[in-house]
Amino acid sequence: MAGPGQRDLILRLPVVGLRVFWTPIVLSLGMLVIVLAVWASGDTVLALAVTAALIRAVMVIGLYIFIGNSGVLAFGHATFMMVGAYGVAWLTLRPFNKSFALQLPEFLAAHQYPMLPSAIAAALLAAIVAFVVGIPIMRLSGIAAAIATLAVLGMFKTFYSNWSEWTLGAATMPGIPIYVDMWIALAWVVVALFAAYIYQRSKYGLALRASREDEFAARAAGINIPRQRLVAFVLSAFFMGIGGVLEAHYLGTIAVKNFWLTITFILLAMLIVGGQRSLTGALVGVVVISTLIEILNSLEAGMNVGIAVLSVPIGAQELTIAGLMIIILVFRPDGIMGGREVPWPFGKVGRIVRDPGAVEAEHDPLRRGVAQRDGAP
Amino acid sequence: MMDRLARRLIPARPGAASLALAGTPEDTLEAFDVTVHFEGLAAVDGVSISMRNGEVFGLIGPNGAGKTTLVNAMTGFQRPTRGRVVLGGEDVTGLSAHELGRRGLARTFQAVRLFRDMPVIENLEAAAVGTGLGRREAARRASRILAWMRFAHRADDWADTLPYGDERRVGIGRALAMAPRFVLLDEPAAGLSDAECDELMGLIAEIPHVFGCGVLLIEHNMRVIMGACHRIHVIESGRTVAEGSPEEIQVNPDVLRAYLGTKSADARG
Amino acid sequence: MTGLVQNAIDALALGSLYALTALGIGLIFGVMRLINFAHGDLIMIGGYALIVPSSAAAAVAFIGAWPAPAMVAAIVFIVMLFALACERLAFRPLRRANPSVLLITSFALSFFLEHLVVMIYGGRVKAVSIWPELLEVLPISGVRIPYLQIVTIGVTIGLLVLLVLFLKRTPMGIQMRAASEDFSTARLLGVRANRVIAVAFAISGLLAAVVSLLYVSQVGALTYSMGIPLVLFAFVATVVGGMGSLTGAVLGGFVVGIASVVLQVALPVAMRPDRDVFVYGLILLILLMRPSGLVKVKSIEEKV
Amino acid sequence: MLGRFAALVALGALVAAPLAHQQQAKADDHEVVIGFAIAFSGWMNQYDGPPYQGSLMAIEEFNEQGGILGKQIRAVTSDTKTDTVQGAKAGADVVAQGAQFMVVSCDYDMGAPAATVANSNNMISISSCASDAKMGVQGIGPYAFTLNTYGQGEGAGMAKYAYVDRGWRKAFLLLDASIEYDKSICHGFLEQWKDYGGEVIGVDSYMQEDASIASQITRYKELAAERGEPEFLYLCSYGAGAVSAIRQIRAAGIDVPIGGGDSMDGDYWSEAVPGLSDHYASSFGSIWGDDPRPEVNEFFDRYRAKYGEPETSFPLNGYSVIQAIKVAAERAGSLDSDAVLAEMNKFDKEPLLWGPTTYTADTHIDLTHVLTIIQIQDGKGSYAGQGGAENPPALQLIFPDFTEDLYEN
Repeated sequence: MAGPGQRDLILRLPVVGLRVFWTPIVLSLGMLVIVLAVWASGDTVLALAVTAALIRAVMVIGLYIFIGNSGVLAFGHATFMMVGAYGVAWLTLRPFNKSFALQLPEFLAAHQYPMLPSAIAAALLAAIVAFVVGIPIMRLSGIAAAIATLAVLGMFKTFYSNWSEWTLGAATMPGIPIYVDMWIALAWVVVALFAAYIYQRSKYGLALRASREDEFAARAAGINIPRQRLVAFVLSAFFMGIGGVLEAHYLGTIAVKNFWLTITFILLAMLIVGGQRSLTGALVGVVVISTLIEILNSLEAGMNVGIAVLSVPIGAQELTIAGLMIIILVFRPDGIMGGREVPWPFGKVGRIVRDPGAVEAEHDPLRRGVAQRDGAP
Repeated sequence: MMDRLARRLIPARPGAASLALAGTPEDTLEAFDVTVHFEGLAAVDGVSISMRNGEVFGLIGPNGAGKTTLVNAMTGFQRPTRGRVVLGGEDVTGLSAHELGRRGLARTFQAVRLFRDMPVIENLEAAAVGTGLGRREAARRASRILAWMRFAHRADDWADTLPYGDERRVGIGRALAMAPRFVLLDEPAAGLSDAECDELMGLIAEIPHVFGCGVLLIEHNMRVIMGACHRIHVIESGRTVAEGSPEEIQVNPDVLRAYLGTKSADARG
Repeated sequence: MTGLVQNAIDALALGSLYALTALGIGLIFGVMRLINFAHGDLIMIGGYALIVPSSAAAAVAFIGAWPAPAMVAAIVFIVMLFALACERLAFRPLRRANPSVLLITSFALSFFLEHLVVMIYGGRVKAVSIWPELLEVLPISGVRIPYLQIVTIGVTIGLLVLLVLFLKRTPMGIQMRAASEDFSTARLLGVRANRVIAVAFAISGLLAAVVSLLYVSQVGALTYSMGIPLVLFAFVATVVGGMGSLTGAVLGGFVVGIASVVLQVALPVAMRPDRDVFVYGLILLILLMRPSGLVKVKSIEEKV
Repeated sequence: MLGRFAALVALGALVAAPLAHQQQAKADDHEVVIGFAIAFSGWMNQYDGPPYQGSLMAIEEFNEQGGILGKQIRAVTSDTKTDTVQGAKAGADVVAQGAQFMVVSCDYDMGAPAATVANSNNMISISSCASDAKMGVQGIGPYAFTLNTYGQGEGAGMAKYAYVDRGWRKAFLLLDASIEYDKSICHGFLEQWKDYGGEVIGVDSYMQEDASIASQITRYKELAAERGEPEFLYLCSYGAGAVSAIRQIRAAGIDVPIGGGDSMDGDYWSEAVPGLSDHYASSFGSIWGDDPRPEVNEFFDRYRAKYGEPETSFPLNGYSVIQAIKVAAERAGSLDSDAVLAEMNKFDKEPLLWGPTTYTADTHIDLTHVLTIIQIQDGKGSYAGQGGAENPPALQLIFPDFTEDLYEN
């Protein structure tokens, strides 16, 4: 490549970057717009609802990193939320609260650690747990893998609900400092979006997606499927851990029973309604279902639409959500996004030329060259 | 000249030297006395083959003769009941498929098995990445191979939108993206038109030179087999019937009886 | 010794409940690769059908007060009806969808049915007593065996025999087995998908109704989520037994049931609350050693 | 296409949603707003509904008498949907609706998120029947109260009734280890029972969702044969798990008196065990007109006229919650949270409808409360006696880890 070509490349770099990261950029901006709108409205209750939805988004993105890329259904990811949530509680509860109920080792019992490092440490703990349980489980495929993760969840849930010294057993652990608002949740959504996207574009993500499409072909291509799944599983667990951490610092209370089947189903439903095979789908699922829930909640409470107060009977929200989910799936079995990301709308602008030589090569007398050599003995 | 071209097409891989991938002329792939039993029945029974780098080696036989089973046994998809598979002097029997892939054994499938929900280029990239390449190197290798196949214009198309013939082409491209020492092609011409077959034949004939590897070709289409292969191995009911040059095979009475006799319709040259 | 016999009967009875539930799930999985989580809610509906729909705290038996044959017939009919309605409204339009979409649909359906029941009946425990005399104890010296356990084990064996006869001897049963093996080929051979699947759902409804009656007569209490633990263990049981194999489902049901009882008895008292750690651990171990379950099914495994 | 459309619709809806929420009223100076962040749907509604009715009765009655400090009481509500995340939102919702006091769910686990919201708004929250001391200073925070005694106290009260009033000496404990409440009442019972010198012939456990407790019954029989028939079986469980256990125990021919916590209040569930007799439970008062306190009987007469037959004694607590706010606010002469809090902290045997109530600056749960014991004979409920913890424990002792010593027998 000569000088002018390089200059050209430098000029094009921002555009290429925009195109490469188009999906997470657009999705982040979308979330930002929502948060800004709610922030401007000054509605504190809605802000709480949006925060909860953004936390769910972090969890669903975490779930997507594994399920979306590997195509293996997993029922056990609530484990990592729970590990993250309790992990961060041990680190960030005030020693006063810890002294009453928990019997923690000195370094935890006597200190309250700063929030961000604690959050990361707790999520890393979740990732470590995922690594350890993942080593044997990632060898399994299909439904056996899904059930194996469910068994892990069953084990951890039972264990945590009897581990009184550290978890207060099945009782709710109160008093966790509350600091997570819309902006902090949004920040983590953006981090999760970029991390998930960078992973999915990386060689690890590529290899895993190949194995999702065809296990045999992927193995033939030298892809070590269990190892690739493990990479995704651990990264996925990290963000599930962050989800649990955020929930703990949002509610101020955590309880083992909240990391069981209900949340598992809700997160899976969001992912699959949105479309499990794309990051965009994962986020769209969260937005659509959360929005529906909010609208129906308002309707149950009686929603004033100017001329009349609309209302539906209490309990109708759950029925409607379930019904709508079935209807969406009937019409879009691949989810709302059908496995596609946000499309790049500017045509060939910023097209990533993978190998400038290759384009030339296509017009090159390359094959003729080969043929000639063949001709010459 | 040829080496230079090969190097241009296949950029040196990091660590390629230590893995000794692609390109040593004395490289061999051998199967000794390979036998595969399915519930007591021998699908492959004591077959031995030996091929070397730079060679297009044909494996033919009627339907159900055990060709694919033999390929499965050689590529780690089926553990042989007996016998050994040796790659470049190293006994690789019983290694898993992905380990063999990393050691330079690539294959295609009868059912093609593309990564359907991925673009064409990523199909190739995934295979390149599977052999340990970084993303950037993989992309470069993939686009060069597509260019060589005259398929670069469809690099960004989704694999599940391709017509059948192109699917097979991408399948071969994917195997080659592993920069293999040996590539095992399982009926690449099945279902292709005559024109497509001719083009395919050309591609296959070039593979050993361009990629510096050996080719094991399973095919029903005699025209492709006879046109592309240097040596041909015939099996029937899991057993070796004959081996030799295309000319020898064409006149071998055992082959005619075993193969042409049962599958004359398919076997027209 | 008597303790041993006692525990063996307890384990068999619990295993029978799991096995019947697992069978209902396994049957549907066989014909349409659907893991029907809503199966547990069919069991729950069978229970609630016994009482007058009302949110009052004190439950009033309605069908539950009928004479046994009429009660059994009515509950079986109602649960079958629900099973068929689920198939027609939710699963039939999704027949070509991939298994995870089907699974999520069944979650949604389960969620729907549970909240429907909460809306109609309220969330409080409902008491209903059917066949209290079944809980009386068989007078054999030393061993304490309620009639209900004998009935549970007997009904399970009876239903298994009937089901095997149905699958092996009747044209519909043979079609169903063909469909389990390979649905697209079966269709080419003239198997009518809609009918086969509908019949499978009807049978799974029948099994759910039977489990419902046996379970309710044991516990005497209804909650909207009562089907979940049953279906969860049955779900695990079908996988441990071998997805797609009915024998496997039954075997898996007994394995899970027996494991629960054995661990409950064998663990030191202080560790008993952690029993499920070991039950799930055992399941994990079985899966790791035999990823395709105790009974391997050819048609489930993919060929190169 | 549909995908993008749906996403747009969703986005639009989210942006539009604030408009729908804009009708947030603020309390004016002539009223007292009490926010109920409780379950109006889901299973918790069955526990939150009756106290809520009691609260409404109190509000109506007090408003007729001139309200609190001359201001009318207005109730605002938000549904927690029996969900913790929704619970926090409901808490914030009633705050946004101008609530000055908050009533939260009748269960520590379910009420904690809303109470946490109230606490971080420096607003007093009262749960009408959470029996966990963490619904207070040491858990949720200084603004959280609960109108119940603690689980251990409940168990200890039952031990007192069984040992002192009835003279039973041999007990068996069956613990449903699925929630902390069960562990607390079993623990409280055990401590008190041992203090008295009672004998515990065995402890066993099961889980709420277990389909069968056959093996536990087998063990009971073995222990009874070994160490003598127990005179009392304390069953620490709740809901369907408890009902199912009682049915199976009675069916196995075990006629021993069975005790339970306030989760077994009422007799609506006895249908599950035909002809059930000798079941005892903790309660806030008898709903059958035979309570020794005439005001309780009179309250339930009014309740009956308004809402029909009561299911449990929980409406008493709902009434008492509003009473507590009224008493404290009028003593403080202000609705200011901190002023009211100071007065509530001074409650000493304060005569509320459910019984004398004591709070201190660091105990926001009544450790001394004497509960009523009710019994079921032949399927019918009636008043049986009283049971309270003899000596309220030091605060730290409410929180110890007690799982281990529970099983040491």
